[in-house]
Amino acid sequence: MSPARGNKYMTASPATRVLGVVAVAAALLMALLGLIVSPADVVQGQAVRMLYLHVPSIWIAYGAFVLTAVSSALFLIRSRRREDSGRHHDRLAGAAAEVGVVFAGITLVTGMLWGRVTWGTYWQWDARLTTTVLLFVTYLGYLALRRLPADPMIRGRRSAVMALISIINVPIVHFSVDWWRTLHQKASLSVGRRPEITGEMYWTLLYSTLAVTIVASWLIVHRYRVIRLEELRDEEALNALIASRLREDE
Amino acid sequence: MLHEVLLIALKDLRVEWRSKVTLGQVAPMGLLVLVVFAFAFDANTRLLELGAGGLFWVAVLFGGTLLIQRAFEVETDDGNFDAFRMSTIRAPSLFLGKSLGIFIQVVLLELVLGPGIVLLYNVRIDDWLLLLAAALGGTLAFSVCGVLWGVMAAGTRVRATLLPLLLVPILAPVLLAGSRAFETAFGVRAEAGWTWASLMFVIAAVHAAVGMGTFGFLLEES
Amino acid sequence: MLHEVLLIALKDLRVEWRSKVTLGQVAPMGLLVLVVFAFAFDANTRLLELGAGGLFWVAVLFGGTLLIQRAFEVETDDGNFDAFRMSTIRAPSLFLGKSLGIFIQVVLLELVLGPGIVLLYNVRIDDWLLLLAAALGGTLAFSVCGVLWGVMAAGTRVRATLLPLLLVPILAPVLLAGSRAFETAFGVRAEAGWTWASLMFVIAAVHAAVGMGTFGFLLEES
Amino acid sequence: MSTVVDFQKVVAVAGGFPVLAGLDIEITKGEIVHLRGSNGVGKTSFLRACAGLLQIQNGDATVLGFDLRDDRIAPRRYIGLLGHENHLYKDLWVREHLEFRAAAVGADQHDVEAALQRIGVSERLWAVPIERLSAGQRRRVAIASVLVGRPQLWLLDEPHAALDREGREVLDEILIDAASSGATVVLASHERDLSKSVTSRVVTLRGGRLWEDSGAA
Amino acid sequence: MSTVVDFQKVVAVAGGFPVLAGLDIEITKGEIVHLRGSNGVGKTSFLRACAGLLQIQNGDATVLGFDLRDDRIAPRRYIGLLGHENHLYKDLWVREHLEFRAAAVGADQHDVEAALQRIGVSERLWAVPIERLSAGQRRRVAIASVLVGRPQLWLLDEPHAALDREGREVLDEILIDAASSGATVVLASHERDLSKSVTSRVVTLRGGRLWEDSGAA
Ligand code: HEM
Ligand SMILES: Nc1ncnc2c1ncn2[C@@H]1O[C@H](COP(=O)(O)OP(=O)(O)OP(=O)(O)O)[C@@H](O)[C@H]1O
Ligand SMILES: Nc1ncnc2c1ncn2[C@@H]1O[C@H](COP(=O)(O)OP(=O)(O)OP(=O)(O)O)[C@@H](O)[C@H]1O
Ligand SMILES: [Mg+2]
Ligand SMILES: [Mg+2]
Repeated sequence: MSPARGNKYMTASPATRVLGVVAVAAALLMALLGLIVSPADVVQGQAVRMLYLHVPSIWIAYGAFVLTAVSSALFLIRSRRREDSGRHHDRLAGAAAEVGVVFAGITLVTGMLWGRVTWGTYWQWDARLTTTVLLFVTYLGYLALRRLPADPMIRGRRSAVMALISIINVPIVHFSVDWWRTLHQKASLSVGRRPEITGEMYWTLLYSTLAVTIVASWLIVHRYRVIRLEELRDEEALNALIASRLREDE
Repeated sequence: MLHEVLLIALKDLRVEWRSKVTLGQVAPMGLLVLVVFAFAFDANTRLLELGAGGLFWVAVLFGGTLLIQRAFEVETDDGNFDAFRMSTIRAPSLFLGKSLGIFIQVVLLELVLGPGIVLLYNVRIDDWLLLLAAALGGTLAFSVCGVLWGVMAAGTRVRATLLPLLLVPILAPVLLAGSRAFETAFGVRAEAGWTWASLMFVIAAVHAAVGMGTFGFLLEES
Repeated sequence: MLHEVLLIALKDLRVEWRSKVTLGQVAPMGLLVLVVFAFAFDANTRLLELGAGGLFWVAVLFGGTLLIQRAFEVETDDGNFDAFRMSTIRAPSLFLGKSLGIFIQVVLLELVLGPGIVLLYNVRIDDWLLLLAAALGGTLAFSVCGVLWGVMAAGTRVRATLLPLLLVPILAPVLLAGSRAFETAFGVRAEAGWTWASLMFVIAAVHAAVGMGTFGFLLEES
Repeated sequence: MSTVVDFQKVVAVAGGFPVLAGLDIEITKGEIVHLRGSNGVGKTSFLRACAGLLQIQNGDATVLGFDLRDDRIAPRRYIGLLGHENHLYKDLWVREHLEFRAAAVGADQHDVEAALQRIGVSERLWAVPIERLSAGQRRRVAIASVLVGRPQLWLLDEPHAALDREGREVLDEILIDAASSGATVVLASHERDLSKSVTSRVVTLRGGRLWEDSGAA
Repeated sequence: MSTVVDFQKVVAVAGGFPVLAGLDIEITKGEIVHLRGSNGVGKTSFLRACAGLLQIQNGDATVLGFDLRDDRIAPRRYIGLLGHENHLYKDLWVREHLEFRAAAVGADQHDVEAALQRIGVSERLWAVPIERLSAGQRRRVAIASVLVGRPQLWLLDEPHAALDREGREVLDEILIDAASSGATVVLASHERDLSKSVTSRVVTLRGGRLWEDSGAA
């Protein structure tokens, strides 16, 4: 099994290696900026540094889940045709969802630690927090559904339907602060509005988002690759099994 | 179409009638949940009154999940799902028929649980119309979502436990909306209960559309 | 005897391991139940703190019911119960073995739910010893009652409808006692938590005795 | 003579195992094909693939003129499948069950009684829950459920299992009748002597592939 | 020659129906009895009554020296039962399942492999979940589960169903071996030609009662 089989969707290439290097460098720089360069907050003190992981992570998770939904939609469309059944989109959906779940988890953990410092408790029954945990579990369920043994196309369609329904949770999480009265911060950055945080914090947050995006892309590319390799391995094993079945009639 | 829907629903109800699982097994289970809460907060009737709406929907969710599980157990037993797939009934009708069967059973469950909360939690009903609308919307949403996820989880041995995992996060908004609407109907919350009630109808409609569109290939196992 | 008990319990755990139901699906689902309760109560923190004990046990009941259902589904499937009856293992060992298997799975479930309520409902644990004792007693009582109930419900369809009615009065005291003991352990209730905890051990012991004595003919179907 | 089933180099996978490993087979209208082979060679898998219940991974498969790779749902309405399992709702009464199955395949309700009588389910049992029936009686109800749909293609997985001698004879008659009125029958069975009396062709599988074929009658 | 099964005017009721309606039968040690009769005559019911799984309403029944009306549990440890169903844990692997069954009847773990090999479950399948097996392979595992317990009384309900020809031959050998080493075998089957080669006696039931008996060998 050689990765260099020249398959259209194999992803090992110089470009991804560069991406990996860039991701590491960006993460290091992000740590530097977030922990040392940016100032402590007037109200929150050092705890504010959690922001640089907490917020970009969930944004990336949103992005990943949207990617999952879009890929799923494409898969549903493409899988109607026999040739080029769109497996590529299914793999991408799976890889993106896995990475999204990881980053949503990071937001939850950092948020809980942060809450412990600023609110004095790990958890509050706040709409934002509750909806976030529901988002997290929904995608855990999505991943569980993907793991059920089934024909790849059937499984792909099934999980695609779930991905399309689940995406509704993203806007719910995002707008929960507006729809319900919450303890949690309202949106501080949004298009067409003056940012409420300033200076180094603002730029550090923007930069962190970029860095996390790079890391997440690298992860998605590699999860995709691993999924593809697993498929190739399974195909190989299947071919060996077919061959051995043919040998049954000696 | 309507004929096919009724055929499926009637078959499910007949199986239920012959085995009497809903009324005999699930309803007592739901009542147990209510009783336990009554115990847990015995000192504070006010709290119970406040929480009654939520408790009702938690009990419905709990019992309803068992019902959906059973509705699909009947199909996976003895390879019945294959016969289902081989029938000439169109997938949307199957979906609606199963949903209708579940809907009726959940309504029966609610007819037991409703008086339950009235008696145990001492609630007063201010707005009957809202109450009925919310119950209808919530039950519709529950049935439709339940069947959609039920078929996704069916066909695997682990279905019994994967189902709740998939179902609960999807149903959380229904639960929330149902609770809020009931609380308004009980007069313990001033908020717009009708908005919440309509939300449930929207959820039901969306899932019904998705279910009718996709049930055909969701039914396939391999 | 011990050898037989372990044999049965290990078999059940192995079936679970192959299908990875407890940790993979029931536990997350239990957590969701906790979240959903909070939703239903509209995040009334004080209420949640007061009710945490009760909510924990309701979540255990919910998840544990699924586990018991599955443990007996595995046996009724493909006529396995007959092979069970034909084996040389004595009925009390069967009973204890099944209970042990359920017990271990419920403990796993509680290991997820426990941190869950501590983090989510913001409870403080005043009395660890009482907490552990109550958890142990409640889990024992639940497993033993659950298996006793499960085997009766598994036997025939006719009896299945009657037995949950019996289970309600049996499990309600366990839930009540568990909630009270936990509340004392959480420092939100001054009452004698140890009395409640010991009550659960008594319930467990009584049901274990009844189960060991009667399992032999409860296993018989006709 | 039109082709009803046409499989070419069909590979089908279940649970990561190639249950069909390059099967070639062609069945024409009106045949009664006896499918044979040791346990686990892929008879059940072949029947399920014909019914569109098992996805085809590779190769070409056409059933009743439908290409299974494009649409494996459409041909189902013309197919009657009897598996190793009976596909019965155990809680329902015999008659209720059959009425439901008849309605579900768009058959006439009047055929229900005729089918039950034909296959020899005595009237005494019509209002008995299926759960209470003996193995052979259940099998008969299952066969009646297929019969009532008047399928064009019968896929039967060991239909004789559990049937008594009289039941076997009746079933054979039913199959011969069906074939002579233009239906096609494929039945998997381990019974040897079956071949001579009823079936027009014997096909033996081995290792997920065709091994021996007595050829069309 | 000692009597293994002795039924006298046995009546047994299931679901309000007299599945055994005054059955008289006596089976002695070392016999291989072929139980016959149309569907629903009570073969399964008789086997289940022998195993103590079906309560006896009336009449006298003794199995392996135990009076079933006093104790229907005690004889079970000497009995191996194979029903229409296979009694398999579908989630377990073949080997795991058999190891459990062996332990549950107090058999030696070393016999497990021997039993699987004897009945012809190929080693490739030992670590495959039972759910994935074909019908005949499952039946073999079920037979191995009985075999491993070395019962004194074998009660087999259509043991040949789903088995291929080689499997049937192996099973027949196993039964002959068992009988010659002092065990008793009762098998229900609809197959005609079975009688001559293996079985020492043919008993035909009808309407829950004895109808014909070829007599002890
Ligand atoms: C487990 C607990 C928490 C969770 C699950 C959580 C979740 C989230 C989510 C989902 C967002 C993204 C909002 C969006 O859609 O743009 C967010 C943003 C944010 N969170 Fe948290 N959070 C938690 C705790 C906290 C705490 C304790 C603080 C600080 C007191 C905090 C401060 C912020 C801030 C400042 C933002 C950026 C808001 C914006 O600019 O949009 N979070 N959080
Ligand atoms: N995961 C797996 N690993 C190994 N073998 C598998 C797996 N899944 C399926 N199989 C094999 O696939 C085959 C399925 O065959 P199928 O059920 O079609 O046989 P069959 O011809 O109907 O046999 P029978 O006569 O016993 O009914 C079996 O040999 C089974 O062991
Ligand atoms: N409630 C009932 N009403 C009518 N008949 C019943 C009822 N319960 C059981 N029976 C009948 O009891 C009989 C049980 O027979 P049993 O299962 O022993 O038959 P069998 O000889 O094993 O048949 P087979 O060859 O089909 O396996 C069947 O005829 C069944 O219809
Ligand atoms: Mg087969
Ligand atoms: Mg029988």
